[in-house]
Amino acid sequence: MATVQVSEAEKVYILHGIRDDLRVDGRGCEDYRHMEIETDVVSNTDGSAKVTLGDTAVLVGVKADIGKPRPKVPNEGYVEFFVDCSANATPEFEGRGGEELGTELSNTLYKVFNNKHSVDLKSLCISAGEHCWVLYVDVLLLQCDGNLYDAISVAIKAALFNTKIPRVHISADEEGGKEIELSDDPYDCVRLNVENVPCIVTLCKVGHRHVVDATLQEKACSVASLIISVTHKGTITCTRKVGGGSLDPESIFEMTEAGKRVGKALHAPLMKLLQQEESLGKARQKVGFLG
Amino acid sequence: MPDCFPHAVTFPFLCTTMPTDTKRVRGPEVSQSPTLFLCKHVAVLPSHGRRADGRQRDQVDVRPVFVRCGLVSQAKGSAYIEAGNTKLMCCVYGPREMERKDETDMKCGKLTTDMRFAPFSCLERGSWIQGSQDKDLSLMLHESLQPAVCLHKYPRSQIEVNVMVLENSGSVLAHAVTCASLALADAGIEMYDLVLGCSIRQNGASYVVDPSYMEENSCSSVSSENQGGLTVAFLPSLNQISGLQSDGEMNEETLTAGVRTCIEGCYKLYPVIQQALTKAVRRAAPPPSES
Amino acid sequence: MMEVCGSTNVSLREFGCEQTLLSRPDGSASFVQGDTSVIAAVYGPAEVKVSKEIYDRATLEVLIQPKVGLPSVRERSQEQCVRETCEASLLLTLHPRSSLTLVLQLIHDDGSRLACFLNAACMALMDAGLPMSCLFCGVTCAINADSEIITDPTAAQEKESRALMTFAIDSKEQRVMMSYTKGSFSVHELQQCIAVSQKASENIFQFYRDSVRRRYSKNL
Amino acid sequence: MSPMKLCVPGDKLCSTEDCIPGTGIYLRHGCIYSSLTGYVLKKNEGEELPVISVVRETETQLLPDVGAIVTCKVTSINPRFAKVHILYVGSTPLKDRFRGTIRKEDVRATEKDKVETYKSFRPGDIVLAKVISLGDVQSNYLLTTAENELGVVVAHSEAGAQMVPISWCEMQCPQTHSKEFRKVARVQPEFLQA
Amino acid sequence: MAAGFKIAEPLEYHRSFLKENCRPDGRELSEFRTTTLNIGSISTADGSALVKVGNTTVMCGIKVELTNPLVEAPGKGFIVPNVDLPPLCSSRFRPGPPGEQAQAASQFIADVIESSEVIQTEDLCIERGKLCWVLYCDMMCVDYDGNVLDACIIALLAALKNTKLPEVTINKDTGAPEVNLEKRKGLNIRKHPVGASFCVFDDSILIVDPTAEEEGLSTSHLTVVTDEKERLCVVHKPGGTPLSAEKLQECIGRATARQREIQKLVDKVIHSVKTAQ
Repeated sequence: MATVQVSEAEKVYILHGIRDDLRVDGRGCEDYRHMEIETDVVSNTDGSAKVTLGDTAVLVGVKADIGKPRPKVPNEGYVEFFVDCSANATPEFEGRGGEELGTELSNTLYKVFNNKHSVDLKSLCISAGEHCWVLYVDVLLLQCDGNLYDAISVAIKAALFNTKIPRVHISADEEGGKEIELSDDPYDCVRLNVENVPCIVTLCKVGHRHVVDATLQEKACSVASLIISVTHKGTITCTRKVGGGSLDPESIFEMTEAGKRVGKALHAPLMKLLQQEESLGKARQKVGFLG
Repeated sequence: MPDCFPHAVTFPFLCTTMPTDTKRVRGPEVSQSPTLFLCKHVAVLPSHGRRADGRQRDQVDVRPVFVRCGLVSQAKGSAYIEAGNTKLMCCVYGPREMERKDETDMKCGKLTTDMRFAPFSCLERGSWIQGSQDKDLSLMLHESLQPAVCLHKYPRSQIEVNVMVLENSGSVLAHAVTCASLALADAGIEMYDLVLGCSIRQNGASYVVDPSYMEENSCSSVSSENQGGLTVAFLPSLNQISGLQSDGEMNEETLTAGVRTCIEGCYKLYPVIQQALTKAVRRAAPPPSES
Repeated sequence: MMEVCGSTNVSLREFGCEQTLLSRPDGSASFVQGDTSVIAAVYGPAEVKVSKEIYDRATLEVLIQPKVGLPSVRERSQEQCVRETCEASLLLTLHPRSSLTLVLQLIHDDGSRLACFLNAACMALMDAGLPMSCLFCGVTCAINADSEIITDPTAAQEKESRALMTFAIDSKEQRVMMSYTKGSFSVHELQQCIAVSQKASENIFQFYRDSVRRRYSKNL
Repeated sequence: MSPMKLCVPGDKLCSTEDCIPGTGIYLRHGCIYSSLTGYVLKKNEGEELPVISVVRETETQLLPDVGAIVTCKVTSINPRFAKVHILYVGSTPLKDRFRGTIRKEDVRATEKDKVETYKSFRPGDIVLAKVISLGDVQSNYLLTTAENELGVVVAHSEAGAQMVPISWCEMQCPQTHSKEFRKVARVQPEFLQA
Repeated sequence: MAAGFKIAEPLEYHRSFLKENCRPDGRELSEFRTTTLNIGSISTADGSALVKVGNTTVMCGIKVELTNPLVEAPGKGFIVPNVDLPPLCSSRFRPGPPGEQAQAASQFIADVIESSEVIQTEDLCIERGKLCWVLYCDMMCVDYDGNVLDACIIALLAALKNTKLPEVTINKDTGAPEVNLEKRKGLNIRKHPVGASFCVFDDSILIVDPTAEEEGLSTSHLTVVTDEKERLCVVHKPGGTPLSAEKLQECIGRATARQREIQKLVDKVIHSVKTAQ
């Protein structure tokens, strides 16, 4: 992953600052950087969103395709994740450089969504055992400036909110077989319930405290971080320790508590923002990628 | 006679079919596990009372483990662990010359981990090619072990940890962590502490420690809240958590309680592991004379 | 170019060989046994990859290309047989830390292909002018249902056979350098087949000599 | 005497006030912990406090370190340097091979500018050398033979026989009596007679 | 300091032992290492065996699956043998797809199965042209100290003898197969092929059951596989220095003796497993 070199003196400065709840960019320990969200940015997807968090930028596209349900759960659709670390984000990703990080991120996303409530998979079923919707969630990293997980999860939630799945009509043909018809009307579509989609909070242990939304400099001062994905109810769907160091149990408990608090608080404003943008309809001013 | 030499490179382009595995003896294109055609369905596991293998529910009742060190003659260190039917083998090679020197600082050694499943290790036959699940487990193993290894003592070199799952009967990651740390210790690699792994499966209000494969994969419909798995890697004498992973849905209290239970499980394992190691040392040589 | 390679008691199909038929490689040969035909090309001695470097001898790589498709495990196993046979006859210590590559392309398979690979390999190595301690040749014997031994069988004869053996024979003492067998057989049958192969090898080495002589008489 | 204590990594052995730290241990919060599985060994070396170490049946894997004497085999030479495989660090064999480089200017201490690598080493020679640097990202371990005790200890002539040193820069084949140039080490180690 | 000699001049080191007609590990030239066998230890496999030949350890697990027979061979099932030499078993193997040695070993095992007819693929047919068994035989080397081929054959043979196929009936109405995992029956093992491997040192000295180090230093390898009727199934010599007829005869003699020893061992272990149940 993109890393920066931090000198010893700088480390001490950052550590002391965080000890006093004052970070280099003026934030408190549990504050996020400025976040911008824009949905419906890629026209050839069924749902998309672009999120910038500080200088981290990610783009998420959701594509719905008709597939066959998995044999073990015939009455459910499924979600596939793919994270592409483009060489745009950092030259280190060139060639196969980003592959490892890409699989790490996508494997974590599978874990985050590995429960019954995050996405209602039953609603994705078209006809049991035969057809279902498969949601392909493609994440593209445009720029890395720390805290990829949080930015990605917010972008996924926004993109899923934005996703419009065409309505299907099942009719029986002459031979008794089923025929699937997609609605031609672009407005005749189903929306997903994203209420339970979790957001990821990454807590970085710096010194004896932990910070939310760490910058690359702060990350360089930390030995380990904890990833926690939290729903709006405060249910934790995934936790994971990342980084080369270890954490003592007490700080894990503290971080879980803080992560839950921060994550829970993230959902309401996010949903409000998404609904606001949606309500603007066509009147909304598109910012796009150059804005 | 052809006038130009038909060189190797021209042929792959002629074959436009699916890339087939040319490096193994191939069987039929498709085959299915007989378990898909069972005439009788397998009995559902009990969700209360005693567990299927007679262990206690809601208690730190780990399976008795059998451990041996130094079985593989070619490796620097090796360990075999058997917990119930879960059987794992780990070999450690190195420190040897670093393969890719392009990376970062040479003052520190590098730890590489590789975890894979034997094709016959699971209920359904696995493929030969390492999937993303194996890669994710390798990464988790790496994160759990790295904090314990004194890598600064091995400049310019890499230490390789290879884990092979011979039979998967649940909690493989937890046992892989324990097995790998045993193998590292057997190899004489300097470490700050041993690393022990333990996992639990939460099922509504009750939980099972060191779940079997069936317990891991059965999700009862009794309660939809608080369902999930948790694996912890723990350094017992430093009281540090080096690896943590959970999925499913849990509230904060359940998660914290789960982490505590796992730590307790690790402590139960500790004396067995210590004994296995000291036994291996004693077997290798009598104590040196005190001079 | 073609010549009937028959003798009193071992019958081989019509053999043919042409050396230096390709311009790019350092040595090349085509070898034809009846309808089975192979082209061999040798590259080297050339610079070797650091990972494959052997400090006191040359590294030999053998690549077998089937007629269609990609090489499979069977080709890999045959590559091993051809490579180790070549390594035993080549004086590799004369070219330390260098690489030799032998590419064998199957043109048509009508039985005895491993033998044909070996023969083509030997002719190509000779053509490349690499120092060798001896020559080698490949002979395939099939034992059919009536327990008759057929040398240099065709694909149809191979299919009907109950056992199939391929040997590489050296030119110095006519001993077995390589052996690859299929089907089950008795010890006596094995000895018979080796004896027949040794006999056949005389004819093949004579054929080698004739075709090399013909080539040089033309050039000079 | 009570049986020797065994320990595993992470075991707390004693406080730093009781012992002087030796090998196979690490310090944390003023205490000495074991970093190896092995026997706890306390040695009194005339000082006030005993030295505490953790030792194993075999010597633990050593890595070539600056200043260490290593035994290596020459794999290739060119006018600028000789490439070697390090086989031993001191008397401990390495299980995996590490590569090293002896540069032309590190072959001997005097008349450095007149050194010719092919008159000093040949591929296959067994050489005693000293590590001078761990090298950087691109290079291997850098070694030197610029001491009288360092240099070629075993060499074979073109006839294949093991040669006998006749001076600090020449060796002779016992079969053909031909002489070949080498940077010869002064002592012929005793292991050749083993 | 014999260890120094061993690493610096390994070939000379071995020669000094062979001169005295013995080997560095104390064996005589024609002595096999101790062979031990453990059968049926993997419950997820339909048949399994663990073989140790000295340090060399190979585990064979067999998984059975259902498939359709080929159109050109409607009455035959499949046996798919593969040998895996993972980086775990020795530092000489790197992670990634199987290397040349593993591929050649897989092909060798496939040849042994075909030539010896240890199992006839006709026995694996359930319904002609419709359904048959495929036996995936995976041989995993856990510790590589030479002579994997012999170990693989023993592991395979023992695992095949341990394999139990579940009962399959074809539902008359739906045509779908129905499997009863409780009712199982063993495979029909028709032959007992056993291999013996040899190495040639310096073009003349023949040694049996080479270790990894001996394999690396020798000039030629030979594996002879025989069955209980003293017929040869495979005489595999992948090149190397030539071998005289007398030496070859010696190898065959040793191989047939080995076949009897190993078959006895396999039968004994199978028997002890049965009585234990």
